[in-house]
Amino acid sequence: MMSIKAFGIVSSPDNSVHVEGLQDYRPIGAFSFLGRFRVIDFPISNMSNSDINRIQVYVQSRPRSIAEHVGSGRHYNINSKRGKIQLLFSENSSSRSIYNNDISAYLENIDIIQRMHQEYVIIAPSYMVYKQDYRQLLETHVASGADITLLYHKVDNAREYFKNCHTLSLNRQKGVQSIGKNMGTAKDKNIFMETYCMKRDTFVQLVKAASWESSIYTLSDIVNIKCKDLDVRGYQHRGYFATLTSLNDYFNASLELLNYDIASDLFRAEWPIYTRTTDSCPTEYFESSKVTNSFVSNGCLIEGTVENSIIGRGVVIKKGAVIRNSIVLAYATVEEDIRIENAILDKWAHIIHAKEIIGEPDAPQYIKRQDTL
Amino acid sequence: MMSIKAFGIVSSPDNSVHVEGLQDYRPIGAFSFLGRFRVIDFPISNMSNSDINRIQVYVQSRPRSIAEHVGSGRHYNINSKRGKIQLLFSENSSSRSIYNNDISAYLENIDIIQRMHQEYVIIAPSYMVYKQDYRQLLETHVASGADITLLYHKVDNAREYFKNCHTLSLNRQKGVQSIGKNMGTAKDKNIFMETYCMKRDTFVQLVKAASWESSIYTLSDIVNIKCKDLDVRGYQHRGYFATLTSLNDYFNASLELLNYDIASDLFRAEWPIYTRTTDSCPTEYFESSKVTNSFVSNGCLIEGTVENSIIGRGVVIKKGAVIRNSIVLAYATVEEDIRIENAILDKWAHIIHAKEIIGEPDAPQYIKRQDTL
Amino acid sequence: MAQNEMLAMILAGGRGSRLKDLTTKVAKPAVFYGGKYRIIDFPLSNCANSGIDIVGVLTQYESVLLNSYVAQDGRWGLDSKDSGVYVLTPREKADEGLDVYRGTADAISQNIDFIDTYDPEYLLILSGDHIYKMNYAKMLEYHKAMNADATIAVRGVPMKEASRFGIMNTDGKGRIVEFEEKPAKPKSNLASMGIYIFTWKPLRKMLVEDMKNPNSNHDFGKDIIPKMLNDKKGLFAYEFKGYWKDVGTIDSLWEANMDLLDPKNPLSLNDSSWLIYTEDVSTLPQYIGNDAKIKCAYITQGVRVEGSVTNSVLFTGAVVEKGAKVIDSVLMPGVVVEEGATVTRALVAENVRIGAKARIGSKNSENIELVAKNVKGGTK
Amino acid sequence: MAQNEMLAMILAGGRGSRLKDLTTKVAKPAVFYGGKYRIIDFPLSNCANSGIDIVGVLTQYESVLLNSYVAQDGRWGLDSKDSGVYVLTPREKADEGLDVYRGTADAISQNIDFIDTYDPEYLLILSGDHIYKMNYAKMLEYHKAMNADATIAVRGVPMKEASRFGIMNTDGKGRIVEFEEKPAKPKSNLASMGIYIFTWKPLRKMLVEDMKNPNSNHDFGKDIIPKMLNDKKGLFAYEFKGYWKDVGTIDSLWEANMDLLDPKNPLSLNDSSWLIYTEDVSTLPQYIGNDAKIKCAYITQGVRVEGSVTNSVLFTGAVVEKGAKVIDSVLMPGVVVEEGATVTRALVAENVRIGAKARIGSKNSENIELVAKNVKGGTK
Repeated sequence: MMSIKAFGIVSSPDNSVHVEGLQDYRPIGAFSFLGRFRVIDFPISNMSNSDINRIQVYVQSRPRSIAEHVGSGRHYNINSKRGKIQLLFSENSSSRSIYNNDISAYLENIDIIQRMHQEYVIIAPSYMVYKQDYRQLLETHVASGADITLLYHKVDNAREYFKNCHTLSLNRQKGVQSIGKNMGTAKDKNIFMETYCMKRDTFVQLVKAASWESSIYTLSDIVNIKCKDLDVRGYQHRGYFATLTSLNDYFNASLELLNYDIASDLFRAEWPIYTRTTDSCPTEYFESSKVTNSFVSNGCLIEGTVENSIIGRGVVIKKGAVIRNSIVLAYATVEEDIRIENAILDKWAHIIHAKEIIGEPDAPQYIKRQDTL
Repeated sequence: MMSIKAFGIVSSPDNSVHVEGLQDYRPIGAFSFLGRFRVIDFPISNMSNSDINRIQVYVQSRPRSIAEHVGSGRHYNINSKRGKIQLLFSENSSSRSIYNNDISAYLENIDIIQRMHQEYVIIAPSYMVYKQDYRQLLETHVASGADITLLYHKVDNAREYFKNCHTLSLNRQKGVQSIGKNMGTAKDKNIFMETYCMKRDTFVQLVKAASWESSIYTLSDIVNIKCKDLDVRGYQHRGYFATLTSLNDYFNASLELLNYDIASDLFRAEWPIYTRTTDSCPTEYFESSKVTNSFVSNGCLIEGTVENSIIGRGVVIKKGAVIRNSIVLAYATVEEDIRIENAILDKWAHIIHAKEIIGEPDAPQYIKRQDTL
Repeated sequence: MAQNEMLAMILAGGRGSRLKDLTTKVAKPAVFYGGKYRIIDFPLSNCANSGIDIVGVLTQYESVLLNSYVAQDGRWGLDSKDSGVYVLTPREKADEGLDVYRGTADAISQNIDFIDTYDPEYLLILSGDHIYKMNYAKMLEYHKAMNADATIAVRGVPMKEASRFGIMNTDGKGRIVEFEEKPAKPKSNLASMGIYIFTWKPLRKMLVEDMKNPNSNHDFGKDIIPKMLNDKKGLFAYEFKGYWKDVGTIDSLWEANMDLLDPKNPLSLNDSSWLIYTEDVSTLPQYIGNDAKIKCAYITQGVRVEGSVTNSVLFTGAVVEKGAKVIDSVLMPGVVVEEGATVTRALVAENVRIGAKARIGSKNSENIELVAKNVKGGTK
Repeated sequence: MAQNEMLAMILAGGRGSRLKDLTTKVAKPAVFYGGKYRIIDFPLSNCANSGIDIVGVLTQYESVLLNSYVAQDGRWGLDSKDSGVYVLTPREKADEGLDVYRGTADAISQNIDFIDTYDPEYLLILSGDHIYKMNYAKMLEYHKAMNADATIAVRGVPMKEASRFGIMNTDGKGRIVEFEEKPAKPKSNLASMGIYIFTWKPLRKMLVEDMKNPNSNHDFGKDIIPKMLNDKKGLFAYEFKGYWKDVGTIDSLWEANMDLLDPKNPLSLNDSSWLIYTEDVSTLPQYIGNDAKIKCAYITQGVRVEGSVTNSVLFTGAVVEKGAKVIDSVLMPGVVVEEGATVTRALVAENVRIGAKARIGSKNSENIELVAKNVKGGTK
């Protein structure tokens, strides 16, 4: 991979975000996605495919799963000498306080940021899924002469969705006038994808400025304030885009990909999404299996019925069991004749006694990790 | 490497230990040792050389340096599929409370411990330096029929040294009667090396028992209590042994190795101490250099005088500068004509204006990371 | 430091010509098996799982793909500091001409300098084209316990078939007293698996002598083992009881794949304590479409099934389009079965496209059909 | 995905016979240089630092060590998912005999199938035995900007020495109009460095034709480049201005090592933005003893100096005992200079032991002494 003049930062969500259930066990970046991936595979693969070979991943609480999954980063196809994926921790990691935000994490590691050789930085969130060539973003940024370029996605369903997200107000020249919160007041919005491109020096100045102004300011707060003084522009993203900042968002974003056309647009041979392999063997389907419209990972044993669902690695679905509109995470077992609908079964869940687990399409039932029901 | 029936745990010191200065920036396991190593290289290399290929490393505060240094563990010669070095974090990592001890870290990760395939566990501290073949320890443990075997070192200077350490009271059959604290009351003591060998199941029971009895109990506390009920034995270690639980201990343990015979006994070709390479080039000595009785790492530029010292990677010592009885950590620079004695210069320290930095042999002067003096 | 106690050398130079078009471009050890593997993944994963760090792979013939494949030693975790998989091809020395390997023993002899670099105590010799799971560390323990010069892995074959194999006759305590290649009247049913552990120093001496012997075939089975027996060396048989298959023909390759559909299949690739490692791919998980029907199948990631699949094994990236039927077949990576086509009792080679409505194979065929070229669409 | 935009092929088959005993056991690219490196670390590290992921290393002759060395691709970070260093030796194909590489172009031609696997747009051809730091990504940018068919790296040599080189005559705008091998009357001082970027598709076509040409030497310099000039293809010269050395003789290898003692040495191995990677070793740091005297030296980890070292380069594990003197010399890995011995203007080969009180070399010798065998102790 040829290297470009930017390093990458994969950011953590601030403490206002909490995904019920799932996030009790791991940060959003470590959520399983579409069975064989983890959410953080998307920002890192985007960076790797964009020739970014120095990447900082900021982790807050419960870093084990991210640390293990990212490892040395070789599976992301980054030269292990010239490049590096570095995990950066913030010391306040476990505290839920409002002071524990992205700016405080960057400040704690500001020496390391300042020592980076690259002139530019691309910051992308660990809690959104999309495909983007950051070389194009950087080229556009440099050519435009802007101080900061922000990635956004135009949506027409902001009334119902993207509730936790920031929005951009743009002028005709794509200048960003302000960053606000999506209050669900209008259907058409430019959702801010929490993705930034700027010079490293500008970034360092912003971090320092934010911390001087207020210790609860986040990066988007300070950029919002600087919109008046700096040339801040928007860059429109097209294609699949999902934010995973609530259990519903996660559920919908996953099941949306059961439309194979959408999925195969997100996963293209020339833009591989890398992940860590678990060396599981192929999945075995038995005499009695009935599977339709589903993504199934390797290592499963399937005797029952699966419809419109996403099945993680090493899942066992016994005879007569029916899984519908559900997400089953790795190593869960569903015993005979059990019916599961609109549910999310976390890793190692074992469903034996509960005859039925039924959620609503807009309120999926969540089953805890290692729960035996 | 053939694998043995034990997995390894590299433990963190409890919060009663604090090494002035150095530990503000990294845990003891990440301390630089003898220029090119980090302390944690010793327990991990001991395990790797003993055919232990599944290793859990417990990290508390400031995990970045350990996470980066250990990485995927390939440099420790462990098969990257069959084996694994796993970093385990404890959520209370940043808190200095007495509740934040080894037992609470093991409890938080008890599922992972229980899922290990191996029948035995070897627990070794990340804050001591020694060489030990754990295969011999395990064989002796299994052959003796003991429930727990503890590694100890016989010393005759316990009045002055090993102040923070535990001691073992042994009977004639090497049975451990109790574990105590070294109060400096006698010169001959069996210093407990915080290294345990036992069945995984015994370990899990001890962890659970400790947490039931008292939330401030440590592993050594519970083993001390169980000495009555269980067959706990000592196994004597011979050779170089250092505890790094104070700045003085660190200073003395390092300089002791300037005796080349002691150093070459610790570093033997058939028992390699692995570390992460930094790809620095050889060290350049100039016309005016005078270097004696010192260990020098790669990547240095030496124009001045170095005596009885340990010089880390990429250190610059300018003309006329004199370094004596000191430890200079990586990337520090000592400008012309400066005199440094009995000091520890932390990483990236830059000595320009201070003409002299002089400590005492039993109270070395510590210069902070990145300090410009 | 036990790491170089035993070095493994995998003989991977076989042409595998009975596998026909499957081996015109790749050597037999690189042939696909089991939905996501290549055959050589088995000995390599066995080495990794047995704690062997250094593996030499001896190749010749059309092996550019095999060489590149095994060179990526991270696939089997053999990429840590002192580990590695090394491709060893016949080579030209400063004072000799360039040569091919003349026999199995010659392949080792030509690489004595490579082996010497690691100075092992024991040498494990394996074949690159067998499918099985075996812990070589246990075999080494046996070798040491018997104080053997050589230990040969054997397995029991049906007595009536024994005359097709190299048979080891033992003294009842494991010691081999006689070796008969394809005996007309076999005295035992213990067939050699072509897996040897030798104590290296004495073997090295024998190999050096054998190289100079103009009457030798330079082969372990024909020369080295008989000579060792003759010299009254300690040769021991180590009996292996698990699943083992040498897939020499299209039919046996197909059969070995079908074995995986048996829920009681003893190869149990699902066993997390002895995983078989292979190339990692960046694909979607398998997608099973709206109208798909799957009964008894072994399917891996990256496959897309919109049609019907029965009793079949589907490799990475295979596609079964709407209305297509795949029965009792093996689809290798990237095979596309277009709409309405039917594939029965066939083994379809990598990246082959079966045109819409084409019909391949038949339910009652005697042999399995190998489809190595694209098939045009049918009319029916 | 830019990763296979450009593939690198390193020609590493040279015997390097002028390096005498240093190359009887190892190929020239594996020769040690600079205290801890081997020569081939330079092109390989340049590739890694230039963002090239796939490197083929073409070896022949005595290359078991070289092959094993480069196969450990993690040394240069070339071990991530789609990266790799692949050893390519001459090989036997199903339908042909086994052959050596007949010339530089033939070495590439014989591996067209390997290159095709990665389908690159550009091919970078390097030599395995040059010492220099160069960003090939910048050379590729130039190649693209010029819309070239081939770009050849050149460096200015003193005009009076130009007749010893392959000289490129350009039109003043970088376009090569003429290539003269060792011209009696050179028209320019731009010497070819043997570093080429070719646009792959047209080169591939030329190579296929060249293979069939019985009158060709199958060499880039003798056949391919002249033919391209003849065909009026776009050939451009890319001028390189940094440190560059082809260490063909013992004297020049010694000299290149001595260059590192110059504080202004332009190779600057200390530059963290362009590190040269090499084998990692598990040793102590360098230990400088109580009575040691060191003036102007380049010393690496694992060295122990108890005596005196002046103007010298010491490799991993070298030992200079008490009272021993090492002056203007290069001690390769594992060399031991025993008590009281003196080594002057010498290059001591790997693991050689210089006995106590022995005297090697002299201050005023015309040539550097190569010491390739143990030297017995002296009496004086």
